Amino acid sequence: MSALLLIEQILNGLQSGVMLFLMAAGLTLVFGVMGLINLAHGSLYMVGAFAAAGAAAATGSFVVALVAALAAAAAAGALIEMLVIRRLYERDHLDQVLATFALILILSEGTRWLFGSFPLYLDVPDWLSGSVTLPGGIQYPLYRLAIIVVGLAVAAGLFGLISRTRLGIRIRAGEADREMIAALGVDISKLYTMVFALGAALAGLAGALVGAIQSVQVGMGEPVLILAFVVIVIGGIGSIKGAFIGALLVGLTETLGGVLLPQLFGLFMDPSAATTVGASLASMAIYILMAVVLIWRPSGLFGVRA
Amino acid sequence: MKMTKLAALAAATMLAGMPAAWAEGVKVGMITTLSGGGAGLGIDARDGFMLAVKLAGRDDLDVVIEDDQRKPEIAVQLADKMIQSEKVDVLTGIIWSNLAMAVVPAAVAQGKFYLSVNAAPSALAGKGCNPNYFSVSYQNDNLHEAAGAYLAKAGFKKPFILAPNYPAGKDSLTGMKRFYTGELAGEVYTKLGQTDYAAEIAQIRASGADSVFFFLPGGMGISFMKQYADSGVNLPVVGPAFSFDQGILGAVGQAALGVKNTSQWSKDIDNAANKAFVDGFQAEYGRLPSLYAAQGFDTANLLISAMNKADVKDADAFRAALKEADFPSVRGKFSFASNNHPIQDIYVREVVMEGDVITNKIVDTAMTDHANAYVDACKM
Amino acid sequence: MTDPVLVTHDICKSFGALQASRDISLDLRPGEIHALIGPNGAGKSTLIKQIAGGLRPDRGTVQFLGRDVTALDTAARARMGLARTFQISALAMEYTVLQNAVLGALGARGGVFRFFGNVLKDNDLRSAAEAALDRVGLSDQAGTVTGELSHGQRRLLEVAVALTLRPKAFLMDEPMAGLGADGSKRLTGFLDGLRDEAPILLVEHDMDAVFALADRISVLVYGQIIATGTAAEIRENPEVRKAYLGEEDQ
Amino acid sequence: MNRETIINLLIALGLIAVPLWAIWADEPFIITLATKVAILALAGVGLNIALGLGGLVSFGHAAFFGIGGYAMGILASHAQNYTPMMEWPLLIEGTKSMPVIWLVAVLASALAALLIGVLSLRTSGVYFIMITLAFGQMLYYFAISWPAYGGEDGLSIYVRNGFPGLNTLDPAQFLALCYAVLFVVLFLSSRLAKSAFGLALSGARQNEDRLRTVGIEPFRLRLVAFVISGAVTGLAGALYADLNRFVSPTMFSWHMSGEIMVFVILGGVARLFGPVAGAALFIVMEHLLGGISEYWQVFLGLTLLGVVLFARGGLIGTLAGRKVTHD
Repeated sequence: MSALLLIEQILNGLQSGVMLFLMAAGLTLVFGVMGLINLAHGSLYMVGAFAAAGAAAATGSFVVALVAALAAAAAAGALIEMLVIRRLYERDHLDQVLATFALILILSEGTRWLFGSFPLYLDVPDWLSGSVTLPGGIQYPLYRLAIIVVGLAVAAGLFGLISRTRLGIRIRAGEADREMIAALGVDISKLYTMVFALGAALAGLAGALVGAIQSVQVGMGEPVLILAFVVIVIGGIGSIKGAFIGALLVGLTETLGGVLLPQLFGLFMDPSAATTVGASLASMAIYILMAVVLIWRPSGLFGVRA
Repeated sequence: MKMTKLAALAAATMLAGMPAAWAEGVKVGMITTLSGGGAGLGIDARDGFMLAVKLAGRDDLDVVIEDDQRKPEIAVQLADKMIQSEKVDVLTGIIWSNLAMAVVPAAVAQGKFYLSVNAAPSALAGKGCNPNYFSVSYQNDNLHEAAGAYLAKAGFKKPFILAPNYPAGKDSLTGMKRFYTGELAGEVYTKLGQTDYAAEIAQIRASGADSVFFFLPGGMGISFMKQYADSGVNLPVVGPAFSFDQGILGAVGQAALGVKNTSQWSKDIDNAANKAFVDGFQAEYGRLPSLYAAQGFDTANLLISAMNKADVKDADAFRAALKEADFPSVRGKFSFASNNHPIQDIYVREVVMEGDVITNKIVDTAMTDHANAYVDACKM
Repeated sequence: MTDPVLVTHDICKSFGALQASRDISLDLRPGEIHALIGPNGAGKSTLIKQIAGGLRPDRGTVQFLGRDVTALDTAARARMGLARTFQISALAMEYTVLQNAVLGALGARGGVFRFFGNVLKDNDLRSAAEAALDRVGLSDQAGTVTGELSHGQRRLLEVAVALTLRPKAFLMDEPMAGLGADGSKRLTGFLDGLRDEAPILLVEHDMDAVFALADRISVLVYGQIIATGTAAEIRENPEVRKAYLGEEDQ
Repeated sequence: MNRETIINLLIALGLIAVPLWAIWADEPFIITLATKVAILALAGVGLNIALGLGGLVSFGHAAFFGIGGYAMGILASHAQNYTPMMEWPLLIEGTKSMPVIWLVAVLASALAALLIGVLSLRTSGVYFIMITLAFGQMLYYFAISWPAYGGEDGLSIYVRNGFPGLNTLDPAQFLALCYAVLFVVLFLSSRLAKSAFGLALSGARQNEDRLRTVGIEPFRLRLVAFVISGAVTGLAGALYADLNRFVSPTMFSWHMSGEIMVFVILGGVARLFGPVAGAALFIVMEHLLGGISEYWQVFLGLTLLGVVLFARGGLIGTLAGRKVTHD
């Protein structure tokens, strides 16, 4: 494989990693601050994509679609938090898993009820379509570059938010000690709703951005959800930095594994068997990565020992 | 065939003690996917089927419809329910091959008829064929074979081919290569359910291919086409109809324009039955029909044609009536090969814009009177 | 004099910049109650954890019954006969008092991997458990769910479970905490008789109990033992007075 | 007799009465549904040993369910095609005998549980939930892309496997067999809960420090519990495959893990009959709601949500009140 192709594939891995980070950030924040496992996070990703597709169909503007995705996912998140999630903070993980599993069923089929059974249309806007030539002669889709830029910007913004702002201070305090933050006179239930809505908005944004180059359909959030879980477990639950590193690791492993493994096996097997074995192994690669990380560090790369 | 004998034994034992079934008319059990991600296909097949029943005005045709959730285990249990409790004569409706593999062998072994509206895996066409099993759609390999034939005919020298890493994906590439025997620029199996094809597209770009053939059903194909169109790789794309069918084109959008795809049906096939179907479907459901709807429609009409000739209780006569395929197919010519799979023409369609609707138009015929590769393997 | 049962030798432990244990050496001799006192945050709990096996010291060794147990985990030390009670009750709260005691007896006897017989009908275990409950006066509560016990009763149950282990030494982390005057007095009386069975390393804030019980007292301040001696010696020790008076100033 | 015992008896009576009625009323599908309830309940009973007694929230029990299913599928497919599984170094043939299949299913899933357990039990809490999920997904993708036994298409077995002295093709006899297995396992599991092992395992869930302090290392206990739990769920998988005469990778999917967990929680965690009540309720709902609306899963979701939020302790917890652990 040529060096250029390898660089292009690394860019692809980076791009999918950055999107995974948007998903994982919300998941890990919600866990870190509220101690909640949210299986329905993938449904918020789906809500974002559907809202974007709806808004784009109505207005024709991609920017409006992104705003709609953020708003709809944040609103859905806030609503879900107030109606359901806040009753779960004091419960054990088991109840959280079951309740949010139920939410998946409701949100998925509810969305299908509203939008019908066929995939929706959402496309890259004209001003971001086509590809650009990068230094070294790599042709790369402009939209994917834009995704990488947006993702990194959001990541930077999130780090800034957590480390610099009052909300961030409260979030960190909430992670450390719930009673302390209540004692500081912060309205904790409002804080929780905000954190949950923030996580939902990030998921919704990811859904809309990815929806433009993938398929906007019911159930689109579930594979991403599982990947996002793998990410935060690898990174260490509750750690934004861990989620970032984990997302890039998973994105790169998945992309490069799919390309390199079949070629690797091709060195000593006949091509069709190599393709099969390589592809099979590639589809398990991230889970193997996760198992290895957890065996090495049971609390993930940046997790605090429970 | 030992299998069949054993199966017949099972059927006999299971049937023992069951009371006489429905006294008159035909009871049909339709097991199809009505919820979850793949629901669109099942809904289309159901709507097409029910449209035919409605247009024929048959009140001696009773259809029980159940949702298999695209889970093979659920499909098996529903089949048990249809057979044991509903006492249906005919089963139909399954979209996915893996579900068909779970349901069909046991159902036909119990003496039921199975008419496939879509799934037609090779295992049921060759060694595992059965006189009571009819595929009204195609044999799974057909559209891929046609795509291969078209690539060869159109003079492409170096296609890059890809499909998901699961049995239907492997059948697809095998089928394609059966009729395209030239050089390949690359052959890639992707992960089932994969949504990002950047890596594969980069490989295509680097491979020096002159065309792309892909089989990526459902959301996978939508993702691939959108990303491909945006990648700046401008090689011609050929594929089976699945990723360019009416239900999906809306989601792919303009990215699909110009793509050649192979299909045994198109809404512009010029015959009376097809016109009645397309108009009737739009009037009834307010949307354009899809391939799946057409297959559902033909399936119901095949069934009705057999009902006009024989009583379903007389299995031999009914089977013979089905095999005659004496119904006006929306595809025009239609007959069954000896393994109960269609002999039909397969067209090349191009995705075009008609007004503000993206749809397909026939531009060529890839294969004429094509049957399938498993006819000889089927001994019945 | 016979050899000490339990010895720590120059134990050091730090958490980041905080040095929680500095070269701590102490011993527990047969038949004695050795009290460990010190202001809050002096590192008593950290030391107890290292002795019990929950924490590994950075440096230094722990010897129990003449054997270096520094590398052994809590369970292994417990099986050797090191019985511990917790500052905050660590009991199976859904279980009855009897079940908690039987669990202790089971740990002492071994044979956890028995999957069939009803463990509460195992006569050996049950009589060991009942005997221990009887000694602390919890017999009439045997059927009560532990979560419903009063604070004081839980402390007693902790001691009872420790008894079922037929220990060679006790590690007791503030057994008097929250007991009230009456309860403290009774427990004091009970522990007084226990020292002949096995020596006790007692961490306690209740000074009346400490001075009433302890044969020797060690004072821990900022992770360091500043004095060890009899009650009278400790009372007179100027450094100890300074440490405690200093605390009272705050 | 306390209330939970009475409820358990009522559930057991119901389990037996419903199929008897179905035979009388000639509703053979009800018998199939009852069989499904019994088998899924068995899978839940398996999970309940890890989850209820041990507090090990495994989100990957579909792995064992699937392994059990494939044990059946692989053995029976070799037997039905008359091809040996292995010729060298020793000849291993397929089989259509349920007892042999069960034994293989139990051993294979126990071995898998041992391997997964050794790695997973190093973690706890959410990490444990997620790593078990990951192992399940790993097997799922493996099953899909492994071509030898059908890949995503799965494997059809044309005739149900046999059990000495029974005609398993008769739905009623197969149901009776599944009931027998379920009740035997329920009995063993009730003994397990009261045994020395159960006392220690549940003690480890309630307070890990307590267990260490009495000299018992929780890791080995949990590992053994996880293995037993996986083996029981694997047995259920083999039966489920026989019910459907079919296996496919969906048995490995995380939805399956979720559903098994739902049975347990719906019925009542750590209750002997919890998984039975949960599986019965779930399947009845699926059956009834499926007939009402295309969007029935919305209502299923709402019901589940209602149970978690307002009926804590599941069905049996709500009916029987607080758990009584002593005798």
